[in-house]
Amino acid sequence: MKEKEVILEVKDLKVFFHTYRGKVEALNGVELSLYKREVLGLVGESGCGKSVTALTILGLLPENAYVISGTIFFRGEDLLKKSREEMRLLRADEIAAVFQDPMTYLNPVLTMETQLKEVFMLDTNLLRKAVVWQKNHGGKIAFDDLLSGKVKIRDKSTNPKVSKGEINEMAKSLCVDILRLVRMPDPERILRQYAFELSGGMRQRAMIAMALARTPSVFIADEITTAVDVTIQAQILNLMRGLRDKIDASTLLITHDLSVAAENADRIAVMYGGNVVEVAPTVEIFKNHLHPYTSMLMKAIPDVKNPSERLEFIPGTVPEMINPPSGCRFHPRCSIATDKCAVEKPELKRVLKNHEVACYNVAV
Amino acid sequence: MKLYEYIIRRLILMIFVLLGISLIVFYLARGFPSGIDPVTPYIHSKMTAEQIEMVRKIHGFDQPLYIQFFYWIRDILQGDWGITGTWANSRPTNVVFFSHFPYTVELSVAATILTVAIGLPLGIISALKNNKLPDHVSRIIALAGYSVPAYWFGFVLQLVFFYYLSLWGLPHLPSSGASGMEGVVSCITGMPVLDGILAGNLGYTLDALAHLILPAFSLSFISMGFLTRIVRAGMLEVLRQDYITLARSKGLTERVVIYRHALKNALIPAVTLTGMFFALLLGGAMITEYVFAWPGVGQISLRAVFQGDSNFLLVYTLVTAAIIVIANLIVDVLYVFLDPRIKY
Amino acid sequence: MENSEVGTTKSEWAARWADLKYTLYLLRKNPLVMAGIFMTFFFIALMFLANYIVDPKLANPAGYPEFGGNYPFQRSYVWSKGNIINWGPGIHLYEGPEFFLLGTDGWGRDLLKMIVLAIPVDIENAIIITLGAAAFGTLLGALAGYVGGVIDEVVLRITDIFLSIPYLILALVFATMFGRTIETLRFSILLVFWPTYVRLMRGQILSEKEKSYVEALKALGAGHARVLFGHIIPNSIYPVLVQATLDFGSVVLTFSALMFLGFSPSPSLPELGNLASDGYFHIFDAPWLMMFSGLTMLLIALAFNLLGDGLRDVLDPRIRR
Amino acid sequence: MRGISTTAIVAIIAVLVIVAGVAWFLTAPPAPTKPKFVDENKLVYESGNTYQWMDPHVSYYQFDYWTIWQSVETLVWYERESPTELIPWLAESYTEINPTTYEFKLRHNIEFQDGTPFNATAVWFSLNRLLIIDGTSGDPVYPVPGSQAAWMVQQLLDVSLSAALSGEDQAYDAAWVQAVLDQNFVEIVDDYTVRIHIQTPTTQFLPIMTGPWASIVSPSSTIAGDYEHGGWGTWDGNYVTYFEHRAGNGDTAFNVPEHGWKIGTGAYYVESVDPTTYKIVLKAFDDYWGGPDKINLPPAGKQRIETIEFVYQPSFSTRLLDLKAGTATGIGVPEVDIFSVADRDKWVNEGELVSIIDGVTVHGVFPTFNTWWLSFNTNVTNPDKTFRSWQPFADWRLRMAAACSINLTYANIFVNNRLSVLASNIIPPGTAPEGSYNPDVKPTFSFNLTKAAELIKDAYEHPLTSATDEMHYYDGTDIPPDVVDNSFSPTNPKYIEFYVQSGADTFIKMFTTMADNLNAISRRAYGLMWRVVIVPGGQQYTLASRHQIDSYIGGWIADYNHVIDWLIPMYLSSGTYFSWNRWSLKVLDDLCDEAVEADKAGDITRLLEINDEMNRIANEQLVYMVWWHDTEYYTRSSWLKGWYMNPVYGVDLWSSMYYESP
Repeated sequence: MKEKEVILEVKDLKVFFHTYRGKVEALNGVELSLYKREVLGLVGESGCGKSVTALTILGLLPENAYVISGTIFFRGEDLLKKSREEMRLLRADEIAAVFQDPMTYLNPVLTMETQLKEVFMLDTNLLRKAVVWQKNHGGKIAFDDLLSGKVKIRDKSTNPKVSKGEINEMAKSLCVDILRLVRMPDPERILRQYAFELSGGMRQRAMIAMALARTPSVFIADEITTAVDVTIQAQILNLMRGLRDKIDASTLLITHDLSVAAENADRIAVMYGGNVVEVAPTVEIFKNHLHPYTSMLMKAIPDVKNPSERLEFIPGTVPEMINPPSGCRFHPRCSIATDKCAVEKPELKRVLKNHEVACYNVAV
Repeated sequence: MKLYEYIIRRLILMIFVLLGISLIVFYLARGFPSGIDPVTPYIHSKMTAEQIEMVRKIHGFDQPLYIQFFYWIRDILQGDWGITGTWANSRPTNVVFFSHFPYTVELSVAATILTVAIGLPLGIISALKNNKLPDHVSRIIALAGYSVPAYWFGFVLQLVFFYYLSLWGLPHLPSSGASGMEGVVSCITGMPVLDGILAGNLGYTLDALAHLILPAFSLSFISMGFLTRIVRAGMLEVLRQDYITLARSKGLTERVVIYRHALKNALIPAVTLTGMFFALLLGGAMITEYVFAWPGVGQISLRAVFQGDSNFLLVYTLVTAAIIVIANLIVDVLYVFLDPRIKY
Repeated sequence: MENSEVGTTKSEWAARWADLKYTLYLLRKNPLVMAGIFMTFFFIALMFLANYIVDPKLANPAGYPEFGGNYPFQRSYVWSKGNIINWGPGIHLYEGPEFFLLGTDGWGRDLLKMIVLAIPVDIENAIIITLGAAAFGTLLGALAGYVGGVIDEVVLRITDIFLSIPYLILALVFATMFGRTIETLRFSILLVFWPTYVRLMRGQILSEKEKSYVEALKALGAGHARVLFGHIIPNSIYPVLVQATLDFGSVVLTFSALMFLGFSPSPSLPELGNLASDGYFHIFDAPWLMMFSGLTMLLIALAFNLLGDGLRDVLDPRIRR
Repeated sequence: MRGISTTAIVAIIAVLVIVAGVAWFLTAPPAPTKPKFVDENKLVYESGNTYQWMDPHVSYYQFDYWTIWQSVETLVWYERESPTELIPWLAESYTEINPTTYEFKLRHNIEFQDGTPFNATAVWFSLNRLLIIDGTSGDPVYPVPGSQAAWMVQQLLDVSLSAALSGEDQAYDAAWVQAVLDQNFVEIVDDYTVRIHIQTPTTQFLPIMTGPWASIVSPSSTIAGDYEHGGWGTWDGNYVTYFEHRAGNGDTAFNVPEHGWKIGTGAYYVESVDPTTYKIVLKAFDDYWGGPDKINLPPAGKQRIETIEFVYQPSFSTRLLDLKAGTATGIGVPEVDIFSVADRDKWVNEGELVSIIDGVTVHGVFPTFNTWWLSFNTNVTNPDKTFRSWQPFADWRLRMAAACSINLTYANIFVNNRLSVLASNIIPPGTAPEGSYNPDVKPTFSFNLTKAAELIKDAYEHPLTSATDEMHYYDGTDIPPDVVDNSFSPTNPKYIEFYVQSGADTFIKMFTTMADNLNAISRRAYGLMWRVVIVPGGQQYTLASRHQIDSYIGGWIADYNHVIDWLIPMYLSSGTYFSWNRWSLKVLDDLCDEAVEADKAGDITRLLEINDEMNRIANEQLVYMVWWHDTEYYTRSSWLKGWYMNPVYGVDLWSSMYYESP
């Protein structure tokens, strides 16, 4: 398995929140690297900092959050050094995100059309050229054509003069396409509807469509399956998989559900208490998991072969982030912890080929 | 429940509310020695005692109070709104009322426009710059807005923009009144500015506008405070919402995020408030109209109070209350169009 | 609630106390509300001290022994020469034994002293009116909300009626009918302000009624009165407080507005609206009179509005989260 | 319809029933129609004015007349039916022995309110007291010599003894008192006969003797009051010492009879005066003689009003409330507010003032002998009394420009609501003698902005730099040519100020219009700026009397209804207003003398000719811009019967009035 090129690399990322009740150390030193065209599953209990990591990458942290240290390299540029405008542009056509609860994440008073079309409107240049292309070649541009690059208009040439009406037309038709692409029935009707008129799955698809519309190169899926019931989950995951083949994007799949990660991810990074504790290819991590926390997680998965066996649960609770345990944040709950663990924080170090662990007491 | 059912229900309730109001005011205005004899305005020099008695009989002024009330309701329903002594003798109340109403309408419209034009941006700014200097500044302006005594503010405006400017021979605004050129153009709508425009008389229009500025501003400065506060609260609430995060994550510009995604949600309560203010202003801003000698219903109603002219007061309260109630209703109905989630 | 002893258990009150402390902590972090608190304290203090700072006898224009109270008209609307403010031409500049920082009013009384004397009058009345309105409205609202049914409807309609009567007209008509006395004014303003509290309290009660602890109390057989006054009202009193603080400003303004419109019991009574109405007839030749009395009103109202605004923010559950 | 909850309807009906029930129980008994003041047989007059001097020999203000007239009387007074015709009053009869001597036979058994008998001594005392109190009652902040009533009588005597007429301040010492007494103005023939000696014979002698200044007061009470108030110890019984005190202490405050004052013979005596609330209470004097044939009492069988209260109530709306509530019998209504009492449409269209308030009558409108004019002052001085080189209104062009800048007809209709009569000159209609008012004498100005512009332009191009003949230094010496400098330009801007008293909304509106029109012409182009300055009432006169202002709006009520009374103060270089404005037109002075001569000789036709001539000259010279003659109206309860007013003083007199259901 040859080395792939890294597209997104997070190094020693520390993010703190200032709240009325005190300082919350949400991330302390997250190490993460996302390869091109891979799916990286980011797994961990809720509150361990998965979403914060995502927001930090997107540059959408709330006002009361502060990045203490670290770097996020995207194509060799540090995102944390970029201005707000640059970040916006980046979000506009490189990094897209889908969030967990589609009800609250869709604007209640705007129609789907408004919310979807505005995404295309970000790049009127593209639309213009698409319109021109249609005029010249006749026929009709579908969104797939843009994806598959069948239509060569992704260049920075000067934008031709096209009437507003035509641009709107173009955007509208693209919206319809993209809704088809995410397998929405009767797109025209959907476009006229409001969020609260759609079912959970549809909302989720709509949101995916919005993310997709930018044809991003990094795709952050934050708990996209939690809010919807199991059947819809399946559909959505299939959809994602299908899309993965279509668009040439690497995905950061954030979930608290190991099985979801197992099905979809090439590699899995396990997070605990604001740290990445173990990173390895999916198969590897299931076969031979080294970090005690990971192994506990594994035990917590129901086994179809002998269901009689009662599930293990992890003793203790997720650490309070306001004054977290010193050293390795897992040591209060760890079975094999030593005095050292309580003192200093273990670094994430490579123990096997493409298998990294942050623990002192792993026997390789 | 269907929308029209809802409206009908509200209208029926309105009738009872109006009944209650007129009962209270009726009792207050007619039930006391210091109230003037309601028959007075009907009397003119040529009348004989018998004729006066006749009037009393017709309108039931000779009956006990609670019976008078029903006489009065009957008259109202028959479209006989009584005669008022306020401002002009022996005039049908509705004539007097509606001859002064246009002035109030003009003032209210101007004031509301100003309110929105100033209050909305202030609210948005202070929400976006939450707890930073601009926020504190605009909040203090807003607070000052609804802490300021209306007549005092009016007076300060007069002092500065009329007296001191004219003292220095600079172009200045008129201190009071609705127009300095009465009877120059024919009265069509009764609103000086509009009449001026309709008559195509630029001088008159400008003069009317000049008269309008100070009272309108002093009114709007007061209502502006409330609007700013509610817009700010709304914006803060909305900006915390997840869909704003999504909008941002879509890479939309801040302008789009705020004006398309945030504002539309934040505006809903603001619309209620503005509607209510407009209604209240239509009821006549007594003190401001008094200070600026603006010939609106507010000022006459004040005169009516001082003259104890019950006939006018009754009609005035009834009409203005009706305006307020209907405005409420309209605002509630507006919700349906503003917020797709709401259904009646 | 494991112990069967029903009622305000210690823990409940402890919780309230903790909540209160947290509130105070939040207050300290908010500059505007701090400003409000300081101003409010200033005025309240002044309210108690005024009559010791300034001799109330001075409100009586003859209280200037050195002038023997003669020719009071000659010292009317005086502006001291050498005062930093220059009101422009036409102002009667006074060179005499005493210096009037804010000039004098029509009786030749030192305006500054009159304002100091006026502050208690206004604040006292405002307090009486606000408390009256709040208490009455709260009780009625609580009753309506808790009992519900026909009583609720009746109360609601009545508040409807009162809320739709144009602002001031009710107070004015009432004051006209019952003559120009302080009591009349108080009552007529109270008439305007009570309905808001009914609405507010009713809403609170309705939401509070549904909470589980009420069910629990009922289950444990607590009497209605006890549930209502011991638990529900204390738990839902905050918004009423905020509303009262916010109303206070407008009550002051309304009260002085009625005075200004000529409902004052006596033209020489030192009261802000009264001073202003004296100045209203001289706004161009003696601007200071209306200017400073109005400014004081503005400051009082501003103080309480700042306080109320801050309180509202601080008590806002979204922030307290 | 399912939409409406039945409980709601039930509830609402319940509400209505309840409220109706409440109304039923609370229904007040039918309003008692009788106002409070009728039961108390009291007359309460509320106004925004305050008394200024309560002393009849001092006061010179219309509002004071109102109070004084209720309590003091004069030797002659007006016939009630035809209120400009004179009848003997306290005097039984009078005879003109020769043009400078009149003999008055006094009525017997008339008593002062303090019980002392009315006799020749009282007359001697009173009239001399008036002369002694010569202009010494001036405002201590701004001493105004001669502003007071004394000059009215002094003009008939040796004017050198009058600060007002001679222009020089008097040394008010014992010698001066003696000099005044030596004029022997009042000669006591016997207890009930006096001879009055004047030095300038005139037909206006009797009218002058009707003024409040000429009222007869009880020596004992007056002296007692003054001694107590002035803290002069005890009186030695010698009138001269009293007069010396009075004169020497003239600059001290005057007696405010807080605990009442029974000095007159009139129908009411002053029970109390409250200097803190300005409230004046008058009580009926039971032994009042009632005037000749009791004409000053209510008709037989009617009960006279027991108490009169003058209440100071600055807020008009409060006054209106009280009037309506039946606690005030009459109220003062400012012109701007008259139409919240009366019907404007009826007035403007049909010319009758009709009250729109139940049980209230508006009497009027009545013409009064009152003229409003805009004065143009010359010889303006700086506050330090040095001559000011900027003398705008010494220049006829600027006077005319100002006069042409407003349309008086329009202003009187739309701003003043037709409440006045436009004037062609200062003489009001109805002034005695017959024909004094001559409408043919027309003003020389009319609304014309282009003319104003031309005049100002001319004044800008050829500024007046040399003193004109009517200009001289404060001390009267002539001004050399190079002192006056009326040049102005944008680089060297100048102001012209109109002084107007606060609350006079009509005038303020008119002045603002004038200033706007004039500024539009001259502010940018020529650097000449016009502005309106609003001052507390009366202050414009004070400033004018100190020659510190360019112009002010002046209003004057005739002291007594006679043309000479207008010509002297308005046109004589030493006359009140003329001297304030520092005008001295030789020709007018001469004509004044002629007029006085003609008047002495009783040659009325000549007098009228001169009068017209003077008005014509004044109009040409534009010494004033005369605006209009005022009118009066009175807002009183309809219960007040037997109502009448005296046009000369513009006051209504209540001693003969009574209450009766309207």
